Amino acid sequence: MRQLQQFYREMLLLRYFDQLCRALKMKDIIYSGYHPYEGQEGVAVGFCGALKPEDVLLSTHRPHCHAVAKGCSLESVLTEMMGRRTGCSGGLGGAMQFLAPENQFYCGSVVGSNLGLATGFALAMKQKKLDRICMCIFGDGASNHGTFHEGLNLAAIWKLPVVFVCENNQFAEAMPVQEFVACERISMRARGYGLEEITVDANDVEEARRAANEAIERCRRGKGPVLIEAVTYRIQGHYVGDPEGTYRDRKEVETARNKEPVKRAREKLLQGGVEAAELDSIEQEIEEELEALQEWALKQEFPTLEAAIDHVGIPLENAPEVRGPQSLTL
Amino acid sequence: MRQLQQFYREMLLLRYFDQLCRALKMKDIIYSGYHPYEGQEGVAVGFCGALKPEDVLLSTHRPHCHAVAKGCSLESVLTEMMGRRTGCSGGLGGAMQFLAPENQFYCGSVVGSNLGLATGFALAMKQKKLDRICMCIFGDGASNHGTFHEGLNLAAIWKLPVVFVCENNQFAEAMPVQEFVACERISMRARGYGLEEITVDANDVEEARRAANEAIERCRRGKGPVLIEAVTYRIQGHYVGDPEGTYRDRKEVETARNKEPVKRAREKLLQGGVEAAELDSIEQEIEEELEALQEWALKQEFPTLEAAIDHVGIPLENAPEVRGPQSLTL
Amino acid sequence: MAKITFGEAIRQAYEEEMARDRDVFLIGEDVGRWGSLYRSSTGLLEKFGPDQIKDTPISEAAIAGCGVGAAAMGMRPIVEIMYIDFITIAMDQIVNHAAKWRQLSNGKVKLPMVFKTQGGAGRRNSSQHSQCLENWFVYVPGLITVMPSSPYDVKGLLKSAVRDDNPVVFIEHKALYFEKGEVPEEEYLIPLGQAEVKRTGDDVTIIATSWMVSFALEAAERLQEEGISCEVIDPRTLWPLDRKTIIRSVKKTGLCMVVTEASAEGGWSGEASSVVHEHCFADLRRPVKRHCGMRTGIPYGPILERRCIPSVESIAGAAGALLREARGKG
Amino acid sequence: MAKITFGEAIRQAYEEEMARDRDVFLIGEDVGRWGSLYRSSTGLLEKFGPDQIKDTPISEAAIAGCGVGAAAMGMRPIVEIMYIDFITIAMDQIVNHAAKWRQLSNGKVKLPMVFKTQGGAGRRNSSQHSQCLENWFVYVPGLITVMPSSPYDVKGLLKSAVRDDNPVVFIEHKALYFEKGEVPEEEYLIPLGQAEVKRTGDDVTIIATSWMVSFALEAAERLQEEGISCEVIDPRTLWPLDRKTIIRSVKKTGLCMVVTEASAEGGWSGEASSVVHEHCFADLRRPVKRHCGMRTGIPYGPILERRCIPSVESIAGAAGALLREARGKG
Ligand SMILES: Cc1ncc(C[n+]2csc(CCOP(=O)(O)OP(=O)(O)O)c2C)c(N)n1
Ligand SMILES: Cc1ncc(C[n+]2csc(CCOP(=O)(O)OP(=O)(O)O)c2C)c(N)n1
Ligand SMILES: [Mg+2]
Ligand SMILES: [Mg+2]
Repeated sequence: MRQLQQFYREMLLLRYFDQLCRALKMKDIIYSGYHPYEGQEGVAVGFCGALKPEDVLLSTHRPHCHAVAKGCSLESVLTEMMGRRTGCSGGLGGAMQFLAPENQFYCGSVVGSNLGLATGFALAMKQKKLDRICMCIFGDGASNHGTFHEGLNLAAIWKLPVVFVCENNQFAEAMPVQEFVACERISMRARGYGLEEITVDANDVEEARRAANEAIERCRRGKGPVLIEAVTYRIQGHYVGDPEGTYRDRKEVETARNKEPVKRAREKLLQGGVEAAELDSIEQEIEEELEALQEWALKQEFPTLEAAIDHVGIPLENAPEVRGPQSLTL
Repeated sequence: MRQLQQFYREMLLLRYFDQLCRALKMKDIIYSGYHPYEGQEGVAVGFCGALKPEDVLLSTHRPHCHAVAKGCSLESVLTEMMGRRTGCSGGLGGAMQFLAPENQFYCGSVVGSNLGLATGFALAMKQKKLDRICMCIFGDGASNHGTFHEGLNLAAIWKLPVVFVCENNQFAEAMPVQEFVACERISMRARGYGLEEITVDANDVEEARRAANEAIERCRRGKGPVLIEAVTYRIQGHYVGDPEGTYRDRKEVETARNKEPVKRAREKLLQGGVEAAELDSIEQEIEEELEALQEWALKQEFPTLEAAIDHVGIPLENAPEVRGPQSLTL
Repeated sequence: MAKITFGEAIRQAYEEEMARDRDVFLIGEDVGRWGSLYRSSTGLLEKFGPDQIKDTPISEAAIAGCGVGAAAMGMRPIVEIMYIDFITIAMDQIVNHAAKWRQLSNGKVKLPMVFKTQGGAGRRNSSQHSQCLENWFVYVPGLITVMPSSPYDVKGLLKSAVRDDNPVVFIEHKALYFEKGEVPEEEYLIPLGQAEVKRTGDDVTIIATSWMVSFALEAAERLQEEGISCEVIDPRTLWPLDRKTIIRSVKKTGLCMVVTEASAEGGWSGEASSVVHEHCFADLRRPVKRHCGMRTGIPYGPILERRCIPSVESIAGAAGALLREARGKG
Repeated sequence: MAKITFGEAIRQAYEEEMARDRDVFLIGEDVGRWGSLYRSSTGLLEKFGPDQIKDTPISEAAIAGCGVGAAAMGMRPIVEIMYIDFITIAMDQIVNHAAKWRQLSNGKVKLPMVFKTQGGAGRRNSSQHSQCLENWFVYVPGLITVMPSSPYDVKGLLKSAVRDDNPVVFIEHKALYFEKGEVPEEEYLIPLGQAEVKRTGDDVTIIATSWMVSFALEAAERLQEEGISCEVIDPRTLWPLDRKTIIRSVKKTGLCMVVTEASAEGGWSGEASSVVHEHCFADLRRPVKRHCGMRTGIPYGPILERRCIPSVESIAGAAGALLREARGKG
């Protein structure tokens, strides 16, 4: 129960954090496409939360909860999404792509690319004989991308320490997984890479964590990659305000709400004898934490253009002209 | 026996045709990279030969025997490889990439691309309700390419009439299949697309043809794509004169010679009571045919540059300047 | 005339072309149910059904390949790549196949197809969703490249692109979809390869593309107040380029500035500038100026992204400076 | 000084850098067993073992991604893409990740890596194996683009590229691998971003790249006999461009011609031409001439491919004509 309660707290934090972000998006304080995470917290906490600080996590265009679960501070993630200097990428990356090497966290907004990138991180770990592993998390939609195939094959033939987690939230934008993925379960693709078929109900956070630990352990022992299909459900639209009615029934969403991981964990805790009041106080703590966070975040400054483009100026000692905005000057 | 004898004749023709091409390559009359086909004739005759004239075949960088088995004339294929006007692509394509739409034959020298292209041919067939199918043939090496995954998934979800044939000749250049493909048999990848696992010994041309017919039949009935792994062996180097010693033992090749499809067919025919003299006369006929072919081919003319680049000049009625070699003029 | 949005103009073009010719079909991610990201195909799935409006998995390489195959079979696919940033995944199909097949088949295969995508900044989406990559396609023999800048233009050009027998890369701008402009009720076409003089003037020729056209027009308005008269030309088709219209203008004004959102180095502005120098050298009072985006990834957020690319102010400033230099020196 | 081939110079660069720094590794198709297609890594697998020399499956996207990931972990990968035509498959990894991560991480992630490939005609391989795509990379902020033209240059530049902390696209030419040139025994580096005046002269500046440098030098030899003195400049690094060396030369000669194998339209020749016009307008007696390959796919065979690209004769002819025009008019 103690562990579950901890998971519950972590999931609830992500739930509220996501809500806060959605509100900020509605107010146009988060500027770009923003992809809500409600209902998928079992994956972030179960899988991303299972990594050690030195392990690497490669995430997606829906990264904010993965990032927090990996250990990035709420401050650094939120202000990144708000484009502020205190963001983990100095506010230059935004809500879909930022890199936080200090937390071994990387994400990007091109679906599927991270499966190839992951092999490189893992290759370096293996060759340098580091006791670290790489987790690569991607969606059901990404599992139709060529890089899924190439990345898994490469990791498998080289026995690289990668845990590939397919976060199957049932949709890729408006595309229902069962219409666009040609096999019944995504894990059925494992056989093509000499791997076991593993599907877990990631709305059960304990089961998710068990599966994560097992996979991570396997990788650490040098047994090569693992592919896990983590089944969950995307309760919100693909983005805030997407034309949801075109692709799913509200009823389906209501059903899903009954199975979502936060609710399930709460019920289990209550059944296990934890007091409702105790859980409520967790809730309150989180609400307060996030309120303070928001207040602080709104005060943070934006990056300067000079700083932003400095990192593209290839610093070549002998280059006569290293940066060349042709006629636009600072 | 009658059918096998016909297969034998067809395979023998390809064997000698390939030999002729190799000789021409050595004499620098075929100019580009040339990829020999010896030992794989069971695939060309068994699979490509099973198609109807109106069916489409998409082949690879090792296309010449596929093309002939599909119905392209020896003349058009040979002179294409020799860069002559009478070649199926007017001599502009060469030994690795040429298009013969009149024979519904297409090939190209980028490994793996044809798995995507095939879905388009098949989609058109399906939407236009044509009673035609598409066969897409590719190597064991190509099965590690992202397009393998994307092409198969697309064909499967749309139930497109494509027979995907993986011609597993054990090598991709110097890469032995077992080191670079993460599963034991390439057909094990079928499950990831909701398909059956089918592996055939394509050095048994009769078995190959049986499997081809079954797959083609399935596609014609609208049951969607089929993936078949056709196992064979590449007896020559990847190209004429490759550093073979770096990646395989000569002994391995000698063993393979005992199992190659032409030899096997001949033995079976003899066992079945066909006279050796009859088979020898087939051989002689083919030799004579190819001698005449070569003599004719060497007399054919080269294309002009004007004709070659004409097809790139985008013919836009209103474009003030449709072709623009900046200062190089004809 | 009715004022409609850029997105609606696209939708009308689709609708008209799809009704006229049932071989025209749209294929891409969420072009159906969702009606495309920026609603440019809303309602078309209901109207034309899934044969003409095809939602696909996230498989850019296969989708593009599928388009090429279908076009070779005589259909007229419009392949939508959601963001030009993802066209990076389909370059093999576009460059090695679509652009090459007409020549590789000695003119026998036509590829009547459109690769439709959108690029540029303006939606605060950071560097992986804001690129200007148009010059890649100008650079590839065998492709036509179009960049419309208004509702009127996008409709007329898209219809022409669909009817053209060559592969056309059609690049919209994400900042334009909700811009309104006059579009006649009656059907019309705009020929590919024709520039338009969007505003006549005597002092400076400004060549601007895509989003930058409206900026340039507004800058011209402002300069008019200072007594400077600008001629603004939108090439509309980047290749084949309507050199005549450009040359005629520069011969008149004697001064030229090229404005692109893309950075100058390696970009199309260099092509335009070279063409002007080559043909108007004696008429030019000052060298052609390239006024372009900075050489940087687009940083996140509304402020920095705008500061990296030309603005009305910067264009007016640069054009004014050019004229003053010329007067000072000339 | 010893005369060695271009391929051997590459091999030496690999050998020295890999011995110096065990984090340097080469990854690509058949770079190990085969020692690369043109033998530029022969013997290195034996010497450095499979950690530093990694043979891969045919998975260009994953290989490039693997390089990016490994570089982010502090290794120094050299990713070999066998033909530049296949770099089309790895563009997402190069453009959306390698070029972007330094900025996207606010400068925290460095990517010390080289994408090494080869392009151009000269081996009669037709249009899918003969392209010049260098300007794509010049066009992408965040990348360095290098094109060496001699054994001396390739060795010195490759060593610098390996040591640079930015992603470098390093493009060799297939026609050069067996060309010989003097290379000192002692170690040396050639800084990126430095052009070289390959021949001094007073009448015309010829800027030539890659294979075209030797053509231009020979053309200059011939023109010398007619009393015309050419200065030949090889930029070596296309971006960042050593403008100083070019400008100094054109200010002296007053005439400039840019020679590339790539066709002019959309190509790097436009960039070079623009830079010269922008900086030397007053000194130029005639506009910069672009003498470039035709806008066409490269047709098959030895005759036509040579006729599509500049030759010694055509360069000499064009440079001579430029001078005569200037004399006639100037
Ligand atoms: C290569 C690529 N294609 C398309 C997109 C547009 N896009 C963004 S998110 C998304 C859906 C991704 O679905 P999935 O992988 O299941 O992840 P989820 O959004 O469900 O988390 C798409 C198509 C993209 N970002 N990258
Ligand atoms: C995309 C791509 N990568 C690399 C190559 C270089 N190449 C040509 S043939 C070949 C091996 C192909 O192996 P396989 O698919 O098994 O076909 P096989 O040669 O055995 O017929 C390679 C790597 C290529 N042509 N295209
Ligand atoms: Mg999903
Ligand atoms: Mg093979």
